Amino acid sequence: MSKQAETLDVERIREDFPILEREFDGTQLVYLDNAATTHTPEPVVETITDYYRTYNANVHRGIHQLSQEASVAYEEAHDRVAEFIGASGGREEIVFTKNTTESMNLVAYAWGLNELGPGDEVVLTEMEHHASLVTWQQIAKRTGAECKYVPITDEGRLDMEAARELITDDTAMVSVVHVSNTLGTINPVSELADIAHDHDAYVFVDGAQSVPNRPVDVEAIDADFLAFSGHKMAGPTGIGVLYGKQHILEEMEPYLYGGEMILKVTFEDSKWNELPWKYEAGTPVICQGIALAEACDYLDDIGMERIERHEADLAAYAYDRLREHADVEVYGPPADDRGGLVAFNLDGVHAHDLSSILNDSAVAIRAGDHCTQPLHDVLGTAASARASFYVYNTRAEVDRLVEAVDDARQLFA
Amino acid sequence: MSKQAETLDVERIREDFPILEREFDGTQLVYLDNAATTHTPEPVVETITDYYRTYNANVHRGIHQLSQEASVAYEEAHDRVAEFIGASGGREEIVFTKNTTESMNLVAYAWGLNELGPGDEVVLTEMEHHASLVTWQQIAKRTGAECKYVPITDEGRLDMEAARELITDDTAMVSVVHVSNTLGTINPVSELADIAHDHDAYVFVDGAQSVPNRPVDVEAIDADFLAFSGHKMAGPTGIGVLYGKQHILEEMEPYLYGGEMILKVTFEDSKWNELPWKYEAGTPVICQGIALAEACDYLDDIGMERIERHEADLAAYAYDRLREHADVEVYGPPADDRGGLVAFNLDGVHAHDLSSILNDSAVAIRAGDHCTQPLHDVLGTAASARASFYVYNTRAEVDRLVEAVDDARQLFA
Amino acid sequence: MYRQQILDHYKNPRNYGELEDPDIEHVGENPMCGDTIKMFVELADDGDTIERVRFVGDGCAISQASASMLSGELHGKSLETVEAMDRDDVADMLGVELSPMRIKCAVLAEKVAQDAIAIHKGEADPVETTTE
Amino acid sequence: MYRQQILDHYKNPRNYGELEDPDIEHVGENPMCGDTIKMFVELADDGDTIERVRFVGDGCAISQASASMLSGELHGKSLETVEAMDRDDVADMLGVELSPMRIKCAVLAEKVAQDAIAIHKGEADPVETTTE
Ligand SMILES: Cc1ncc(COP(=O)(O)O)c(C=O)c1O
Ligand SMILES: Cc1ncc(COP(=O)(O)O)c(C=O)c1O
Repeated sequence: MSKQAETLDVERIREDFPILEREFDGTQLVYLDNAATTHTPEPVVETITDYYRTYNANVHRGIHQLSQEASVAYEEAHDRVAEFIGASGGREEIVFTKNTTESMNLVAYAWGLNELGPGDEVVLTEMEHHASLVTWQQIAKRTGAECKYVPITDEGRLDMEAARELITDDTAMVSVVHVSNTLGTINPVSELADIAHDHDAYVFVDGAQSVPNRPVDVEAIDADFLAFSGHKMAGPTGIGVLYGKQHILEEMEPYLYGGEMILKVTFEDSKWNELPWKYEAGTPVICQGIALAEACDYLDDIGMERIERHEADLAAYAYDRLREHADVEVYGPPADDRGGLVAFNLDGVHAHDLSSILNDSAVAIRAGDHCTQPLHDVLGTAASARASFYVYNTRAEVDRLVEAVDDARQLFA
Repeated sequence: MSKQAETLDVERIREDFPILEREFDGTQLVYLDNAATTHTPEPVVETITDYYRTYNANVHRGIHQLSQEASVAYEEAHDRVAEFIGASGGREEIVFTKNTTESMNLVAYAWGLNELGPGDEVVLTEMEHHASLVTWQQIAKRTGAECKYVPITDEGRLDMEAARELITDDTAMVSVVHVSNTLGTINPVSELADIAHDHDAYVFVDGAQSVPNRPVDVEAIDADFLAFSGHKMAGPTGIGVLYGKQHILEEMEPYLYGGEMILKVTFEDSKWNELPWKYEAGTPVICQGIALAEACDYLDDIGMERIERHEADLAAYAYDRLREHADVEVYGPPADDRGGLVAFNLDGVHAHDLSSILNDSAVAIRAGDHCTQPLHDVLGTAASARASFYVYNTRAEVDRLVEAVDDARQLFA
Repeated sequence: MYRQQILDHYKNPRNYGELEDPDIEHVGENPMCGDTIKMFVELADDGDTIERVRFVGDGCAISQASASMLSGELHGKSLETVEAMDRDDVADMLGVELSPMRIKCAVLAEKVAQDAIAIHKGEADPVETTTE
Repeated sequence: MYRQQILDHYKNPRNYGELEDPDIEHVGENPMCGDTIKMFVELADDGDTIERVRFVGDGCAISQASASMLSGELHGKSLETVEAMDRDDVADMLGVELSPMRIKCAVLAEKVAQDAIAIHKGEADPVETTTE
């Protein structure tokens, strides 16, 4: 069953990830926690060491050679990321932050806090990650705006009829997760963008779980904003991206204040720098930005369509295998229509216990609420176990997962 | 003249920094731009590669082995940094951010935006970096508060009499740079903290140029907040620190919203996590935090008192040598009382030209306003050249600087 | 981590149930996990010795087994003794090494008992739920 | 980067000074560097050919030498020709390879001239200062 030809040359890919060789008590690691963070391939690690060993320097305004080299690499990293997501405006549409969460907060503070007010509505979905849910909820509170949530269907999809009713001329922002990190649902973001735009609302796409594993084209979606994280796409920790349409980023107020983001400062007032630097105050995430560009190269070399197919295949396989026993509930849409993860519960075994037991077999999954507590309330469970896949995972590893779940079933029988 | 016994075993230290071996057109790099960013020693680079190659994982709530290892290392990194600056409260007083600038903005947003109002005053100094100057200026604007600036004396020191007059019962915050990144002045922060506290104001110490190169004890200073950056202290880019007294951090509202910083979330409202995680929303700067702890070890192994003496020695030497010619103006206090940097101008040569010419001799300095434009207005110049030192610099390198300045003098004669 | 004894306490919790008219009653939760424990305590006439303990709860095996074992341990103890218990006592009781990520599950019951006593003594705010 | 010719233009700027009654006048600055350039242009009777150029300014050798050289180049050119100039023309004029960090210094004068023409033609807001 696990012999089917893989879409990717996984054996070769795995050579780039020495961490996958780790053994616990003689058993090789099976890493299925990729929705939390992915591992970092050698070319990206080498980009990092190369930076520190040969051209580390502060950027933008140093005239000396090291600073020139670092500046050019850092600025070009923005162009590379722009290309990766189809942002034709180039670097001016790409702001480097520290993670998806900060990218959301940037817009919530720079735009939301200034523009929202009583009577305005922010439309979210029941499957939003805390990164957008908590952020908009709190900014709405402070401005008097209101949050509405598009409900999910029994299959774990967005109820698009409800969405059409919830999005009205009062809607100022529609913030939607592209691929749910709990349900695996792939949301019709471009359709939602159309609806939002019909009502002159902006649409913010949370791409944390889509940009890493499928081709994403911001202009095809017509997203006004898109956010994602480096550490979930073979890049380093400490870097996130905010894409914004150029004219919006130009109009918006800055967010963090300080050096690099200004053009002119007096004791009385300040003028802002050009895009995207206006939003990157202080010494930026230089090495992390350059390494993220290398991660884009790495993923493009494999091919985003192929990564998407590979993940879909593993998710479908895991979905089917886990459901061989009736005591396993898998959340979200059916096998043939989901992103590369499966969240599930084994009847009578708390997800935390399950994860501990799986860990005894060196199978690494996540257990908890996956930063979607309100969604878990809707699902009627406090926690779930989640296996999530990436370019280096195999069907044989899914088999290891299923065997370990069998062990747990027996232990708790 | 350059033969004096060094305080540090610089030859041995330099072996940890392969970047210093770089040559441009056959001439070895002289890196004197350390106030902008310092280089990263091999033990820190190896901590980074070790992280990605052996225990990369998301932190805090993963039950599997990798996540446990990463979580423990990341959480202990907070303790290590707390120890480094004498914060007896441990990790609960240490928030990891992406740079000094973000640390400032965190307090300006989480405290300032909520607490400041018309009639309140924020007292800054004329030598503040844009990181604090622009931030407080803009937050004051939004809240109706007012910024006041403690002037500098002709010698480039704070006018403490003026400070005593400016800090009143209307003062809510005193934000002061510990060591000026332009003048090299070492400010009496503990005295300022006393004055501020007499008026029930908080004091925010900008430690970006002090924590890297001298012993700093937040409790001896009695600072309410202290901020600094990893990339200026042998650590990686993408990490900053905010120290805050525990009771203040407990009372303050959170800043960035999202995962990890919450305890409980419903569609309607949220409760916050405990310190310091309440202020670290989303996947944090995991690898960078762990690497910063290693940088603390590296610096402590050398010894912070010795680093301080080494820098003072180089600064005094550079100050004296540059002033051998009357056409050089060096800003700030005299040779025997300054931090490890000298900002100067050569009469008739714009600092940018000077930096370009020095670069032709592989001497890397910074030229510009060093993110202190208003201070440069006070000094009556648009820009200055700045040489700044770190643990690996030598008097011989200062000689190379002085020779290159001589070349520029001749070229422009 | 899952010794037979722990699994047994999880599957067959001791002292499970409610008390009608307890001297002390308190609920605690671990919102991250969804673990909840509600404790009921009856004191002896000296007002200091624990005579009966019951609990109800929901959550992972570690949190529930820990509550079950603790409910037995508490019997006959003075309030002060309970207040002086710490993490190590819980680890000893469970007889396993707890990974850092599971400690909160393990100590929830102990924390609920201690907070309950503090509330009973008027040393803590009675409305607040214990959260770990 | 500092060819003899550049240093010569810096030390002895050509066409330095103001014009009393220029057809076009505009100032630009590079706030990061403190470079400023003010340009004065007189047109021929056709209203399109540049007849006289003067400038005053302050700043680094690259910005000031570039302004001096450009002031000579502009003479006799049509407004359209000037509008069509780009970075490469400036680099050619200076005869050096400009590092990425110094390009803004080098092109300031050209930018001021082009913005001046745009304002003269009513294509740009006359109050704004050129900043690079
Ligand atoms: C005194 C001072 N404060 C703040 C900063 C800002 O640090 P960062 O750019 O790392 O945010 C710097 C460095 O540029 C500095 O020298
Ligand atoms: C859908 C989704 N949105 C946002 C985030 C937040 O990303 P980060 O923690 O990198 O800020 C995550 C990851 O945890 C996610 O899965």
